[in-house]
Amino acid sequence: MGPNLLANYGEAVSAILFCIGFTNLLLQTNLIKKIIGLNIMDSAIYLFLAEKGYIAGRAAPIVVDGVTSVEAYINPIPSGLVLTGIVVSVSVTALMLSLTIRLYLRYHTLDLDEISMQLKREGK
Amino acid sequence: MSRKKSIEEYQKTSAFRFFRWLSGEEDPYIGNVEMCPQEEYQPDQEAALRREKEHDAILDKVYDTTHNKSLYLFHRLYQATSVLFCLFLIALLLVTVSYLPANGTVIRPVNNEVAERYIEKGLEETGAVNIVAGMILDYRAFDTLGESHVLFTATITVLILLRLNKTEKDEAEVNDRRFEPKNDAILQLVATFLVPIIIIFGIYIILNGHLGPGGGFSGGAVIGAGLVLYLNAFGFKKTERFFTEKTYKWVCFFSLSFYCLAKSYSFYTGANQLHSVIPKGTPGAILSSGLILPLNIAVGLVVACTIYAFYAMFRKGGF
Amino acid sequence: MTAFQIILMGLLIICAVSVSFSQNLLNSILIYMSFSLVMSMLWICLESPDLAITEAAVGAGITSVLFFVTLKKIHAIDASEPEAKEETENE
Amino acid sequence: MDFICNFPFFSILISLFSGTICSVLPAKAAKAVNRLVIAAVGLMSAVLLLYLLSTGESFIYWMGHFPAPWGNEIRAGVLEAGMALFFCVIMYLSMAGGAHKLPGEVVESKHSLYYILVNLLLSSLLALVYTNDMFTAYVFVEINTISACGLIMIRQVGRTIEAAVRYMIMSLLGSGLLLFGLCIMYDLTGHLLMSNIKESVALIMANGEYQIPLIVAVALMCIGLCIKSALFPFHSWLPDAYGYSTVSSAAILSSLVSKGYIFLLIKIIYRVIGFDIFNSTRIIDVLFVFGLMGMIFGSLSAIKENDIRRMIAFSSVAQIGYIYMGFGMGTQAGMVASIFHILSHAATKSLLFIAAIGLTDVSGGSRKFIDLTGAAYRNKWAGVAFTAGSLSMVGIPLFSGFISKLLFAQAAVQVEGKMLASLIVLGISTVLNAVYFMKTVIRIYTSEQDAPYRSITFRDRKGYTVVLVCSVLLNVILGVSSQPVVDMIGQGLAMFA
Repeated sequence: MGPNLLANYGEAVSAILFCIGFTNLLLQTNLIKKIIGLNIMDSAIYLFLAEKGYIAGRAAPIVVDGVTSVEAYINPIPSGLVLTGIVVSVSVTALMLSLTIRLYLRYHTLDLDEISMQLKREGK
Repeated sequence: MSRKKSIEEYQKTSAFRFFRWLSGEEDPYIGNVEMCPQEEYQPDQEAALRREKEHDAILDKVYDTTHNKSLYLFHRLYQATSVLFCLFLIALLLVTVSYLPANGTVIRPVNNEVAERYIEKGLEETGAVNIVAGMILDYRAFDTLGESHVLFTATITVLILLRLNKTEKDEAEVNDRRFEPKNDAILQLVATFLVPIIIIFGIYIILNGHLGPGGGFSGGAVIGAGLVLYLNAFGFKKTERFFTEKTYKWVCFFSLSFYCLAKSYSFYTGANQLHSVIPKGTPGAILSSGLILPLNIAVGLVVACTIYAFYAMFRKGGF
Repeated sequence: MTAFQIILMGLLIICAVSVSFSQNLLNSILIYMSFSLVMSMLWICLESPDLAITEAAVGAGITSVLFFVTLKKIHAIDASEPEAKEETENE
Repeated sequence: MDFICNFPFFSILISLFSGTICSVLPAKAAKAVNRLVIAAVGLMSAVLLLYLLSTGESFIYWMGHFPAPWGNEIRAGVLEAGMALFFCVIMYLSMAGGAHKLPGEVVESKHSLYYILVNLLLSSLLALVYTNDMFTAYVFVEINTISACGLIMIRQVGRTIEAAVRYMIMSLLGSGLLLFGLCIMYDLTGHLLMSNIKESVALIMANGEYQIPLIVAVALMCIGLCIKSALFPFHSWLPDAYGYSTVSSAAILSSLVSKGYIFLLIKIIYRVIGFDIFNSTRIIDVLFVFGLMGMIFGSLSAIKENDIRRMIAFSSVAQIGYIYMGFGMGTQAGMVASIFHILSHAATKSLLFIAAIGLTDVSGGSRKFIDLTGAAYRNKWAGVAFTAGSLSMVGIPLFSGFISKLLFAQAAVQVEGKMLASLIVLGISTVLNAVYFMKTVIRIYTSEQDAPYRSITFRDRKGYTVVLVCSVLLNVILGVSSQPVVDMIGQGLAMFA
């Protein structure tokens, strides 16, 4: 174990959340829960990034009264990356949900194992 | 009796009516508001039974340990390895985190010359008061261009999956509204007040993107949410007057083309060391920071339309 | 402020775990919605108002609405006759 | 700066923009735009390649007004330009080869959407090839994933939708890991541009501080990209996705999409971490072992398969195993062999998919082997092309597959510890390849008098035949005059450093 586990509690939480999401995505049989797991996983990564940008005692990166010294603001880069990432995860969620509707229309179940059994039974 | 009013008089006061309504004796809206009775959701018994039977049969096959031992073993093995893998991942990530540079402090690799320049020169070089907006739409604009195309690609795939043709669409619409009231008076009243406020708030977020928190994407999402509320309150008939597939197509096309062309111009001039003719304006004014405001508007339009399109597509496979 | 952040992070973990173990799909979606709200509060604490606005509008708003519609669609499919909707495979 | 230096930027932008344009065009026009864009991008890449070969050095192109650590940039070298050219050629051939099947497979009203997705896929591949920024790479990886998913499920039968769901789940796991690795990398170095990260990584390795998180970050990125490119234990989505989607989709997916991720991995190895640092980690051993397992198990699954397209799909798993085995050797020669195999596999797999559709067409649309008996007599060109592709896959001289196997063997001989294992598995895998491909070839050339589909005659399609001939020629060219290509790869890898 390294020295900074307690100082990095935010990152530790995001690591745990990431793994919870990952486990959900792997293990849940229900497709909708898989998608929620995916969203949790993405949020965890964004939390990790946002923690990286945070510096205690500094303000949000919006210039106030023309002060442009480095000491006044937190790091803006992670915020920008997370903004991009959120859009990506919304798009992916919408796509997955529409796939879910289609799949349910066809097989009347949300369980992927069950669907593969149905496919095997149909033979083709 | 110490009461000043008689019982008949008391019964006319609003306090009496309120308490009666509170105790559930009378609905104060009866006679005042037209309501559609809600139909109970009744699943088709026969179909449900049949499905259940099939389901059971399949489940038997899947989880039948006596006849299908290998499959059962495979499932167990899969689950066990997944759990182990996830525990391993947690441990690995926690160890990693414990070796990372300490959080919240100033001396970290992250706080290097890159962030420094964004903060110190950002206002001067991009003209945006919101440094994040300046960063994503000017310094690192290629990412953002890609991001808006991710959204576009996702819309195309949703269109492929859920778009229906005309007759199917009508049928889907009938099915869609079968289990809910057509004109819910409360919802409509609330929507009349809320929708303009939400949409104005969204427009504010978009236009203010370079001056404060917000920007094209969040503002567009707020407007989209307002449109979805409007659609839910008043139905597709009303929204189709101003928003059809054609509107969506052209709005998306023009916004994305504008985005692409504007950014191409700025990339081209940047790479070839040409002088860009776009003025930066006075920082802090609404018309400032070069391309950021128009780009925010374009992104906002795309996002608002896309969110509405997603919702309409999910509801009835078209709009 | 640190204590508040830690409480919020604890809430996040509780939400994430209870999503995984909740039996009812609707409940999971609602818990996910609250997860997003907590997340947006956390981002206010981390001085990223841009993210907070976006997460509140998107995570708690749009994504949840899409989840709800999906759930509703699935119940609607259940209610209608399966034969009427049976697709034909063109193989 | 010469005007030609704008070409990488132009090719990315044109293909992105054409996606937007196609959304308002009717299907016919969209098809024309699509072909035109692929041809134009291919032409530009060819000119760029010649230019780069003449100047002999790579260049950096700013995306915006700001220099290296602040702005975003793309980078072009010989290897990038060559890959872009090759991707365009394969994509054009795949689109042309599957065009006649498209009306039967996709609903009329969704044709223009198909072309939009192909354009966006092309742009994302080009961006992955040219980019010099990790986060841009992540964004375009997502475009690549989503449009590939669209290409899988545009033919809406139950199988493809199920395959698309599986594909998405695996891909999203991969992207999550990739993004997490990227974030740790950003935390350790404070940069997102590849060149700057590399400098910081060298510093970190020299200082000894933060070494553990660095290795973990690299491992996470590698696993993410391996999952996305269907390395052996993560290949469960692959057979259905390749086996049931439209012909063009299958050809594009197998020969381009997974190769895009692999090329990104090569870029990460060379441009982000540094080849020597990467080779000093244990990661290459893991890649090596999984590559070997993929070669064996992919071929075994292909032998068991009774459906020609699924058989070709499983063969892809084996071939991707070859590529990762080359990475795992940890030498320059192994890397060159892997990159050559990327080219040869892409050329061969698209040819096989397109030829297989010609064979199944004359067998009543059935894909079972028993129905394919004698199909090569009914459709001569497809039979010849399929045979050529099979010979190339098995590794017969004159074809490209032979050269890549030769390169792998040469590379293996130079590596002490891994020589025996790789040579043995290479031999076994070649035999297994021969078993299932020769079985198919013999089957399609068996003339059976009472075959059920004997009466079906092949309607001559000029375009289809031309595509087949071009693909075979491409294969033979790669196989006969391989030395210039190998030299070019070596030169490109030297430019990476």
